Amino acid sequence: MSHIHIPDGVLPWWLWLGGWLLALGMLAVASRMATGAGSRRAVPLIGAVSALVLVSMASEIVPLAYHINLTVIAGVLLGPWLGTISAFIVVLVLALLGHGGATVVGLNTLVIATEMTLGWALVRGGLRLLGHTHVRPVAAVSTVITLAITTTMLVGIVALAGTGATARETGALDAETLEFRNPFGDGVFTIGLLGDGHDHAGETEEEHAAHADDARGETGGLSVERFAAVVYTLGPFGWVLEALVTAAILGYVARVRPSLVYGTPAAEYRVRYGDEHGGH
Amino acid sequence: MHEHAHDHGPLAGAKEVVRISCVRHTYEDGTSVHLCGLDFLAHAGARVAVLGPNGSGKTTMLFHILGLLKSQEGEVRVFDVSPADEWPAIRRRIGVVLQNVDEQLLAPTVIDDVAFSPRQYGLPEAESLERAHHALNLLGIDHLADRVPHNLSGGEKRKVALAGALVMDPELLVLDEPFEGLDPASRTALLDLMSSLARERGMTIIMSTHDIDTVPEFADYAYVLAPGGRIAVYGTPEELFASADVLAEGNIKPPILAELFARLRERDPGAPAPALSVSEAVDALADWKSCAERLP
Amino acid sequence: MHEHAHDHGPLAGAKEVVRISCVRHTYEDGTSVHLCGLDFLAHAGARVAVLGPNGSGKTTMLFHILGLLKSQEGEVRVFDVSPADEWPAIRRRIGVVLQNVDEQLLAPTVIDDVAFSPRQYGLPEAESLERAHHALNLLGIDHLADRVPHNLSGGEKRKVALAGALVMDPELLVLDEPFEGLDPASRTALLDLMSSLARERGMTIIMSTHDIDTVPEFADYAYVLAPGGRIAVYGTPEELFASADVLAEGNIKPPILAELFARLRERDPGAPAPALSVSEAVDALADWKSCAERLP
Amino acid sequence: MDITAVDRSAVLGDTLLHRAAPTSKLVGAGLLLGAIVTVNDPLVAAGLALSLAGAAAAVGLPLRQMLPLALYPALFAIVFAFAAAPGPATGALFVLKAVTAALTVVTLMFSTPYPQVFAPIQRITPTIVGDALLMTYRSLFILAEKFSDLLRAVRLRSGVSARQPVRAARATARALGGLLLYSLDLSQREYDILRLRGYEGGMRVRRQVSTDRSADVAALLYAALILAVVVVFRALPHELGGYAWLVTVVGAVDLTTGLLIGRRT
Ligand SMILES: Nc1ncnc2c1ncn2[C@@H]1O[C@H](COP(=O)(O)OP(=O)(O)OP(=O)(O)O)[C@@H](O)[C@H]1O
Ligand SMILES: Nc1ncnc2c1ncn2[C@@H]1O[C@H](COP(=O)(O)OP(=O)(O)OP(=O)(O)O)[C@@H](O)[C@H]1O
Ligand SMILES: [Mg+2]
Ligand SMILES: [Mg+2]
Repeated sequence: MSHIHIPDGVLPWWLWLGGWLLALGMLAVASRMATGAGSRRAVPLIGAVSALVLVSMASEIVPLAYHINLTVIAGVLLGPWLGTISAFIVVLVLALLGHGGATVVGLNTLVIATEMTLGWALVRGGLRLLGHTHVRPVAAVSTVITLAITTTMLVGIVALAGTGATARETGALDAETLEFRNPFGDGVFTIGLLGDGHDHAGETEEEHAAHADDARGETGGLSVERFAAVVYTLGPFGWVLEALVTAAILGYVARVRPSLVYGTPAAEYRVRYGDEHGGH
Repeated sequence: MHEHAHDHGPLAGAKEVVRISCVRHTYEDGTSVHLCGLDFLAHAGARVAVLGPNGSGKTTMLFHILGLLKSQEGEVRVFDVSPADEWPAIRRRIGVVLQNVDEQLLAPTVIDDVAFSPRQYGLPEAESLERAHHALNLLGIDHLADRVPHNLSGGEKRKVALAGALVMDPELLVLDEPFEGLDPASRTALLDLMSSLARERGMTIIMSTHDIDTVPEFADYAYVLAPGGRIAVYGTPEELFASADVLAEGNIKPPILAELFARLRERDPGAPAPALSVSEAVDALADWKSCAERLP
Repeated sequence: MHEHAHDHGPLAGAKEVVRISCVRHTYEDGTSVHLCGLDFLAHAGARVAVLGPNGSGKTTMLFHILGLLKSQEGEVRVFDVSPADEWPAIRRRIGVVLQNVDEQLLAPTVIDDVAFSPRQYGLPEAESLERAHHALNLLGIDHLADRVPHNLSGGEKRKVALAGALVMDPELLVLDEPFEGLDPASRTALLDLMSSLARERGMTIIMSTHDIDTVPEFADYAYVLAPGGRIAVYGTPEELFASADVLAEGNIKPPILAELFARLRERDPGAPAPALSVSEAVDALADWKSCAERLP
Repeated sequence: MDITAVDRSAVLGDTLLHRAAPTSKLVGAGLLLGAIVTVNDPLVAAGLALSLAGAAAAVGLPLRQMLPLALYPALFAIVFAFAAAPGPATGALFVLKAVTAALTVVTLMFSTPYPQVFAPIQRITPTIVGDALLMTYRSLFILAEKFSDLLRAVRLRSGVSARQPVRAARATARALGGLLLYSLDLSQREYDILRLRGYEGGMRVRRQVSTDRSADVAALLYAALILAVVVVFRALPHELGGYAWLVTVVGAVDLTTGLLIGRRT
């Protein structure tokens, strides 16, 4: 999940406030575009998709200690404008349920909205390029690229914050993966990344990093480079899992309800609210 | 324009509230419903029953009246406008109970649910609540006011949905199988309620149902859909249940009393004409017998 | 142990399949259902109807039989085990149709849905499909095989759910208001199907219903719940519908024919005894009349 | 995320907080969030968290159901603290802030029906956003319900056998695919029904008034008091820093009394 679980009151105020302002600006534009497009039929669509994203974020896949996001799927089904609205709602409801800080709603919205929009653009573009028969591979590749890019964005935010690091749970760096039963955490990190030869069994890489910090005293922070290294090494595991899920679900939807994936307006004559006057 | 006329009975000359002419709807998966044949008409103050086998298109037809589906062919007029295009103009005048009531209950408590419409229409809170309580009272479910709708039994849910439909005192009431899941006593109560609403407030009521035995008591007239959506038969209950072949078209079994009298007449041509309510039937049978006693 | 005995009729000595003794369930919101009074019993091969007003606890009782609710007091035995505790041991022997069938359909197409159980039980794919098609055929809905279940009409969904319940050839069939939403022709067909299942395969069928008119034809015996869950009355349909006060306890209106004959008798004590099917009624009335003709 | 439990408590509960006007509760929650943003001493933050839990218990809210929701963010905060905090004290502060903030919103949601919380949000957001927020919440219920239906149906119609995990996984996948489409259609229908029943964007809810003036006063006073304590400690770090443990002790006393009172009622 591209959702920063930074507690309230930790980031510098200008950063989260700036996040709020940017997010509200985007929201205003998105609402105008969505309403302008004349389809308030969008509302139930946003509702259903946001709910799915919320539920998937709250349910852990048991043996893997990972949860899927469905953000790319949401992006494909919703498009950029509705996606932005959905991102805001997902983050807001999570915050209302105590899951994620209230002050960082703005920043979180920016990240998730970007993820949905990117996912939408890549999948649509890929399908246009490769044709409709390649939904699954296109979805998988787009997911990996999207997550890689939003991860980079997060590293950027961390750098801006200047506090050193933040726990960004994209892919395998998700906090739930970082729980003390990460199947592949120790090995990769102890040897590959930090390689200081200590026995760190039972610790996660973050704990590990923290110990390193402590050694350097309270003023030091995890460097942006190391944070990035951690994220880019562990991330791909999560990205691949997410890609598999996304491919499977989009493949299914494309088969039974193609209009949702390919974007041809549904050939049904259900009334679109908001189009009542001067509609078709 | 249509082959049947409503020029008899107390409704002669009444205003048309609903008209459906040869509407076709094709669902996304390709299933097509073609509501053609006769025109469907509902007049102000009339109680109209819609009959027909499963999957014939009753719900589809009611959805057109509610503007939830837009016709691809043909015309739908409700209060002289097209409901799909101009729903906001007429929705305050229409109350609805859908077939699957689970989908219809929205609010966290029963009283909030029933008060939902008046609140949305901006009535003052006190009036909204009063209306809601009155509606609950009409249906005899005051005691459910503070329950969570989701936790109610099947029949209780349907009564709550009915209260929500009646709360704004609509001119047109659209009911999709309202008797489903109601116990017999509640059925009778609902039938009485509908009769009095139609009589006293001139409410127009359109109801789809499979409960044939309620039709004679409920309906001023009825339409029968054949599979595929064709509006095959129109008539008053008496006309409808008098002829077996008409009913066969709609795959309908006549009410028990109609059948009983038909079979009696097969045996004895002197048997009385079909009665449609138990008290009529008792009178008719007693007459029949006593006339036999008196004959010799 | 219980006040009534099943020692008459063809079921004398049959094995007990279900027994419910004084079960109490309190829902999370505090609503309490106390299924006490008589014991509820269902014997192998019997068709048992459960009647009672809305909210009396019929669904709650069936949920106990299905092990979906656990009794806080009293005892439930199904095939001699406690269903809440040992459901896996007996689930293959039980088929179910819930009141709200939407809750029950879970696969993307109708045929997948009906084939769900056999596939889960590990039957070979070919056999699973064959069973599924056979079940669809029993219900007369072969043509729906490739549709998406949640796009079907209300009655169609119920038939699919019924097919899914029959596909594993269960020994016990539990049906919560199976006639709701079925058209009359389908009702008759389902009644016939249930009779033949009970007769030919010895299937035990427990059905809750509000459709009183189907009870005489369907049930070997019936239980009537009073509000609050009390199991108030037990009897064969004939016993049940013979006495008006018994029915009043369960807030039940007798079937039309029973009412007709009762009213006839009020007028004329010489009128025939209540008949419960149309053909019996025709015979009885014809007799009654002709005897009158012959008298003088 | 047991959303039905939240809803049940919000609608059916009858605690002092339930009786306060939603506006008071929203303002109170805002004040508390302000305190959480301001606090910079872990001992004060600990006192705040303990006291809040005590208050929830005292009025009789179902603390046992609330704690999992409130503690969930602690998981993430711990990770964040390990990664970013310069030292253990700051780390503890981060975790305490997360838990206290979560406890605040969860207390709000457990004592206030969601339409009451959403109505003010709908008033300040664009129509389509407010609409979609409402539909999302409704859809959450639909999904939760549909999901438990699904589990029940699977149990009734076979049960997933542990001996055949592949078969079980395939069936689950099929079911989930169906669930997606089903929820899309159902949301559409739900929205139709909202419109049929008079919804025009913007939930109009009963202006829930306070049924107990003292409840409003208590909630607001409590939140204001906490904010004041936090601000004082923040403003005078050198003078008061040494006494921060007192706040923790007071919080602990609050919690103990709260639990005792809660048990009594
Ligand atoms: N959403 C949908 N998508 C596809 N087909 C549909 C949909 N809804 C209904 N249908 C089909 O349209 C036809 C008419 O359905 P409708 O629900 O109008 O029937 P009905 O007369 O109300 O039946 P019932 O008595 O069972 O409620 C049926 O064949 C049904 O399968
Ligand atoms: N999940 C639930 N939570 C709380 N109360 C419930 C729940 N389900 C049912 N009840 C209540 O329990 C009582 C019995 O309900 P039940 O569904 O068993 O009735 P029923 O006889 O099946 O009624 P109907 O004929 O309307 O289907 C009712 O008062 C109902 O409101
Ligand atoms: Mg229908
Ligand atoms: Mg029931």
